[in-house]
Amino acid sequence: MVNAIYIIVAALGAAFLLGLLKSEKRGTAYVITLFALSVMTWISAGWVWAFVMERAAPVDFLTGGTSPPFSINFRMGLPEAVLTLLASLTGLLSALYMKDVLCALGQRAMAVLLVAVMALTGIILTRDLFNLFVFFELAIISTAGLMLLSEDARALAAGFKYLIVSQMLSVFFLIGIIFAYHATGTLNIDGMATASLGLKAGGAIAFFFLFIAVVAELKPFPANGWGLDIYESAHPGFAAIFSAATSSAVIYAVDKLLLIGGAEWLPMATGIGVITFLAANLFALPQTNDRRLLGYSSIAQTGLILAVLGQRDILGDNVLYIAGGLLLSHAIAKAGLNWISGLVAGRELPDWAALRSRPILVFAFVTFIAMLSGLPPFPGFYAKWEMVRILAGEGRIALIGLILLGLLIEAGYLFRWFGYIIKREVPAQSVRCSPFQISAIFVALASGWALGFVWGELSNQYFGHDNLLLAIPVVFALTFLLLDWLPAWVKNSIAIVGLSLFFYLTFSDYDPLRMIFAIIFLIGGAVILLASYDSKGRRIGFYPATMLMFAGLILLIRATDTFGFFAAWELLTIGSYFLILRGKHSEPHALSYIIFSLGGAFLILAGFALAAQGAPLFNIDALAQLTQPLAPWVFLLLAIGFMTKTAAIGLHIWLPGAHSEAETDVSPMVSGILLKAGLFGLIVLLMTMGKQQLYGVELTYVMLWIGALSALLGNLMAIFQEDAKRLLAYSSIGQMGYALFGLALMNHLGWLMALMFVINHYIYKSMLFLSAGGVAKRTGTRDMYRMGGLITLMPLSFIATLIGIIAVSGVPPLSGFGGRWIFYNAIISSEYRLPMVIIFLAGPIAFLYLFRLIHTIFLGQLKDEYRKIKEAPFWFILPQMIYVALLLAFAVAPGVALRRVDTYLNQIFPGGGLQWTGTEISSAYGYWNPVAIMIIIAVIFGTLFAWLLFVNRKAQKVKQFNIVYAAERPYRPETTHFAWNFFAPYRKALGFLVQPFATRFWDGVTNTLHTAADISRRLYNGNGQSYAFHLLSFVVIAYLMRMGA
Amino acid sequence: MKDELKIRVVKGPDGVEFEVEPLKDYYCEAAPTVMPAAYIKVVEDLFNWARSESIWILGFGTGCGAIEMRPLMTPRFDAYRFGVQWRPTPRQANLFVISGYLSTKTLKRAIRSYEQMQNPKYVIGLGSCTINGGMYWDSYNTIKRLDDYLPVDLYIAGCMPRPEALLAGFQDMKKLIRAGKAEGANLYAENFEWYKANQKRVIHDWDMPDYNW
Amino acid sequence: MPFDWMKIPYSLLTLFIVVNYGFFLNALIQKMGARAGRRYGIPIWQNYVDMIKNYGLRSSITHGAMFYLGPVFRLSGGVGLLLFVPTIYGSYMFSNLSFAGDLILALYFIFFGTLGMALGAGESGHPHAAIGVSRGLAQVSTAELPFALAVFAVALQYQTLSVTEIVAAQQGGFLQWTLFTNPLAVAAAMLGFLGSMMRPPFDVVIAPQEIPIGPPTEYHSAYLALMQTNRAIFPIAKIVIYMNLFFGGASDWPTFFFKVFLIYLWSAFVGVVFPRFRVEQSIRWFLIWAVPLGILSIILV
Amino acid sequence: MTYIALATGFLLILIGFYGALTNRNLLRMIVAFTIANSGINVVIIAIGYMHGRTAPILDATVSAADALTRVIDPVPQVLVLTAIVIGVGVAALMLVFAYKLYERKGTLDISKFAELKW
Repeated sequence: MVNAIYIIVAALGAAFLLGLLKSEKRGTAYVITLFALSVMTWISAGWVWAFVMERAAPVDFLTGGTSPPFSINFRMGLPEAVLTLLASLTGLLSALYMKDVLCALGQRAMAVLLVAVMALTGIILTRDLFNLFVFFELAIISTAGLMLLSEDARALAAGFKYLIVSQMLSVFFLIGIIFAYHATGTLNIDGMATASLGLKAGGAIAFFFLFIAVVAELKPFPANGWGLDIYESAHPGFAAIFSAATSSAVIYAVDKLLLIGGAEWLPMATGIGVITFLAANLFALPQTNDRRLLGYSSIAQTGLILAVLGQRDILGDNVLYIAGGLLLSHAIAKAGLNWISGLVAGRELPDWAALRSRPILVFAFVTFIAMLSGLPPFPGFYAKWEMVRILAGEGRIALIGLILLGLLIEAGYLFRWFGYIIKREVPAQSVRCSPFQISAIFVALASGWALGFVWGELSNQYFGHDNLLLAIPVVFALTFLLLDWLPAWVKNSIAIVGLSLFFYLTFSDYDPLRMIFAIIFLIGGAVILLASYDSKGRRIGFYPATMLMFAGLILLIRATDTFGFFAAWELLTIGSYFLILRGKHSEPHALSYIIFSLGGAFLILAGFALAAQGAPLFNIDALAQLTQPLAPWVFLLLAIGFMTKTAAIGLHIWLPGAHSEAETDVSPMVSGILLKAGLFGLIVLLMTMGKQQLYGVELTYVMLWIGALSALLGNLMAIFQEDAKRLLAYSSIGQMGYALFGLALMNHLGWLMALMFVINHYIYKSMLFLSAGGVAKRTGTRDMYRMGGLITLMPLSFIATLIGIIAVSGVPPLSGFGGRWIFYNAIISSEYRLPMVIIFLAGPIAFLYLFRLIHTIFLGQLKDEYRKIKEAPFWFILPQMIYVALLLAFAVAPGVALRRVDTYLNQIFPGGGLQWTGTEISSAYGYWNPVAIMIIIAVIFGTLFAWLLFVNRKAQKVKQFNIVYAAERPYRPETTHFAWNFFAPYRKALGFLVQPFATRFWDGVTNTLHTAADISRRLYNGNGQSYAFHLLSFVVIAYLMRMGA
Repeated sequence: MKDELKIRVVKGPDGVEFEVEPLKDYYCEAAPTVMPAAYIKVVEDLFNWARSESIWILGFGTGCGAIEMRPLMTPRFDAYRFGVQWRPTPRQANLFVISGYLSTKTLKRAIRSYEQMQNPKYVIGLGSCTINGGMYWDSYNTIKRLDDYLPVDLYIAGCMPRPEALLAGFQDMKKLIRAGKAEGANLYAENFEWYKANQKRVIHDWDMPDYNW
Repeated sequence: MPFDWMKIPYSLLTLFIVVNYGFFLNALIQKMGARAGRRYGIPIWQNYVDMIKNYGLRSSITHGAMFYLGPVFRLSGGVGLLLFVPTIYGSYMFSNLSFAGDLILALYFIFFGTLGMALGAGESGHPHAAIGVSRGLAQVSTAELPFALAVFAVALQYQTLSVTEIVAAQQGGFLQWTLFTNPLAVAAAMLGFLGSMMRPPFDVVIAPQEIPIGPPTEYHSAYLALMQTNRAIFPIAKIVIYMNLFFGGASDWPTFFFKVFLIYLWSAFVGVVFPRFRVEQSIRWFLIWAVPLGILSIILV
Repeated sequence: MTYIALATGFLLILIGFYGALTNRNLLRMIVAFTIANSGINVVIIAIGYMHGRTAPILDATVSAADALTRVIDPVPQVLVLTAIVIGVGVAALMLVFAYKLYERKGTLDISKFAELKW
């Protein structure tokens, strides 16, 4: 291996060489710069290879010919190698990226760049305190120098502010060094660590100064205004270095210092880190400038890593895996994002919509924000999981809460930004970029995915989790990224075949309960995908997202341990988010969806972590073995998490928008299929943990109430909707409420009913969404009152809707009745009376919105402009007809699906099941015979119909205005169609129940956050002196807290 | 013609423009036809008996005579005991009582309501005004002979006839129906052209299809 | 399971008896209403005549397929409701088709006709029909609630959903009737009953002059005849359920006629005494007066 | 003696910080920081000083052999040398920035350079 000193030497040598060149030889100078950076990269890469592949031991390099403390030594270990590689590679790529500006400014700029990278590698490598100081100062000086690269005139001021702060910091640093030296007699970091500096007289204060000086370089709150100014005004190429490399180097320096300070300084690191993480993320919320936003995010991320370092007492060896995962994710993502920011002309966040002209950049962006948000399959995800797991194991719950809160806020603004990119108008100035710039971004992108793979492998190796990037469904989904150039129908066929094939290959793996979900997810998904044949063109981005969602869904039911379950959960969340975001006006709704989902996911994460008690691999079934006092809390967290997905009342506000604004074939997927994921989670939870009590309150009883209220309020809200798909969406809330209620009953029949609802809801809600979507596609509106009288023009859609509403309402003979029948039998055996009353009220209300749905769309008066519209496209109708057939079949023979589940449920709830004798189904209380019902009703209906046809055979067919109109005649169909505010009396009587309390509450929360952030961030008033004052206050406060502690 | 009945050009959601002709597209254009009696006489007799014993009057008061109909619902006269009831919608009514003078404005509504009733249907002219205009014989805006516009089965003369007279009229009407002589609807269909010509002569702002189904 | 074909003629017999009794009872109640207004009222056979007249109308119009199906749904709902519940307790002959399902089937089948009728009315394109449906659905959603609660209280009380078993449990003297064993449930149900009979004060749904009789405003001739038949069957079918659940059922036809008459009389009695509620008033009325009784009955069972 | 030097050093640092925080003029701030830098240098020297010993220069008077007992610790001195160099470098850079800032806006008031904020 090459001596690590050559990394420094290469940079210094090249920098000197540049000084010798004539100023016109810029091309040569640039080549030399690149060469030097490549050499540095190559050396570091060599070391990484050595450590990873050959398992080499860390090596010390001595400089002065003697060993420390008499000389400075560099150490090259795995972390150093990775970090130097990171620093030099970022330097190299940024140099490529900044070719134009570097060549314009000449070799001096290049030399400064080389010095900057060299200083960073020095910070990483050195084991000498004073040497560290020197490299720090070099980094500061070169940073200030590189600020001059920026075209932004304000960069000057930012550089000056930075210098002010760093002047103060170097004073602290030097004080710290000299006192530390005085106390220990050495400048070697390891020497100081062995000398236990903190125990010596004045040692603590000496270390305090050292620590604070280095930590302050990480831009802790509130002493970080200067950092933001740099991010905002620096050249994006340099901002990438500053964010990715500088932060990483400084973090590593902090890590080294903590070696000296020992365990007692760890809480301080954690405290500063977490506060910074939260504050920076919070302040980022109202931010509109992209680079400043990136700055906030960088600061937040480094804060998070600092906090993780502060937990090394419990994280132990895992700290490398966790902090490393977070750090590398952060570095790659931030470098990439900063580079992209250089390609975008405007500085407002919505200006990034320009990226849409290059899908690869959008993909890069989304990769980067996923990495930052800690989503699978990137290292941050694994790191997040292990971190929370270990913290929970040690009972550091508050810290978990703060970190997850910060992550949620961060995901909030990042995904909001992504929403802008996908949905906002493309600005006039398009993306301008050179191949060099693209390749830099591309390298970041590739390394992001590669690291995802590496971390997956590591996770497999150390913790026994599966590598997500090796899971077949995920691979299948990601393949669509490569296939995106194919026409949509080809991809659609592949997707359908893939889903069906996967089911065919694995169907023997599932128990009857999972079988129902597997069929709905895989076969059900394939049926809905039939509707996607209607889309023309290539439909970029649709299939990867869809398949990712399905991958998550299928992995969810196949998961055996909590990690797999959680990973699948997040996968399906992201996949569905992308899907929902595709809708025309879905930007805000997709955002609230992802925020609620991630919030829920974090609760699940916390719940699982709490349950595992630090065990790396925790089987889901083992949830059953949890005991008081832990169990109810785990239950609570998981239940709330899952109920976020089923949109239980209070957590439901994301659903209506998300489901209604989604594309026509997406709505049935997210409603008919995705909601079941939440139910599946609840089933798993209740199956393993059963009834839990918290402070004497039975949690399933609370769920019962939530289910009942969801059913009632969901239905109530549905009846006041004017938008067909919104109506269906609210109806889903109600339906999920029923299912939740059934599950929470915790008896055999309750579960059977919930599963019946799972099946039914999939069929009829998919059908209704497709039907409503088809109508909306033809009419160009989803407002029901604008439609009317479409029955003759769209008869098949009408039939689907008719069958659908009969089934939803539970009227015999269709399958909805089976659900209601089991429901009544289930509650009769339950002792909970009050919530029953609520759910009773919900029942008839369903009729109201269902009738409204079919009446205002298909009946009543046809409008002028729709006189010539055609039936919905064939590919929309086909799945609907399949669903009609399914509904009828399921109505006649519910046993096909339910009988096996019924038997299976005996394992969980022995007894109390149904008897299946012939076609009759009976319980302990009642009986029904679906076949007989169907035949009887058909015979009665048929006879009467034939009779009426006979007696009215000569009826004159009239047209829509041939109605008695109090001796007048209708004027226009618009004024004759009674549809708008259809249930006005109901609103008068019960409208107070559907005041948007939940919406107001969540609006209040977000508004409070925004306002608080907007007011607080004015702390950063832009004045360098204020920043200096912040720094001093930070030092003083930190000191007081340290001493107080 | 009223604006809303003129041919208009509308644009469909797919951007294609086309014409909408309200009178054709929104109204049934078929002409009324003569409806034969039931093929079997016994059946027709039964029906005629039922029709006579179940007279549903359209609740539409056209003139001052309307005031004489209300007492029929009261305990004093109680027409219900004779099988006479009032229906608010012409679809379900069999008998249209033109109660007194009929202004041309109301005539249009009366025609519409009459045409919306189902065959067989009956018209009773109540009061002198329906016979010859009565005291409004020279009015500029009432019609004089109801029979010119709608096929009248029975007149109840007087100005105004009292409710007792109405009851007597209903009894006579029943006899007509039972005898199968109340075929006004078929008469109307047979002489449709003539009735329409008469109607259009007095109704100048004709803004409806020729036959209101 | 072998099907007993004799069920069919037996059921038709039940149907025949109930239709005739329904026509009779409707007229009788109408007459009683008239007498309360000091009128003589319609002849007792008037409803038959009206129905024959409606079949005898020579012309008819149709607004479309659902317009056709509306009355069919309506009458199927009535007939089905009747046949899914045993009419005479302990009689195989008049147990009808109750083997197909229990109480829940009957309860949900009530909506079959409602839904179909609403669809047919909607197809007519008449705004008044839609307004009527809107009112009707809004009102029935809360009117059914006390009934549903009471039914469930009864099911809880007897721990069964089978109508026959519920009736069986009430045998042995009138003190065994639910009326006396669970008076709260019966009170709630009987208040709900008022709402479902389309009589004052809950008949704004078919306000005759404002929205000319609401949903059926476009219906005439044979359509109307079918609906009239349903008007004879449906209240009886519904009352049969009430009778079975709350008043000990009927083990022979005279008891049946008597009990049905009395229960029917309750709605007529209230109907002639009270004026009309607006929809939101009736919703509130049910929620304030009837539903709490139902809730109490469920809790206290 | 050591304590006087130490005290002086810290006083200089404080004066420097005070000056930097109270003066809006860029040049004054730079000067203030230079003072603070001098202060820290003094502190370092003071800490490294051992009573009764001589400067760590090996020449005729101090031989390599008895250096261990006669000279003070050379490391702080070395540190100071480096620190001075770096301090000069930073000060020079700050002056360049000040100059450029003045060029841009014609003022040296730091509160006028607050476009970047929030």
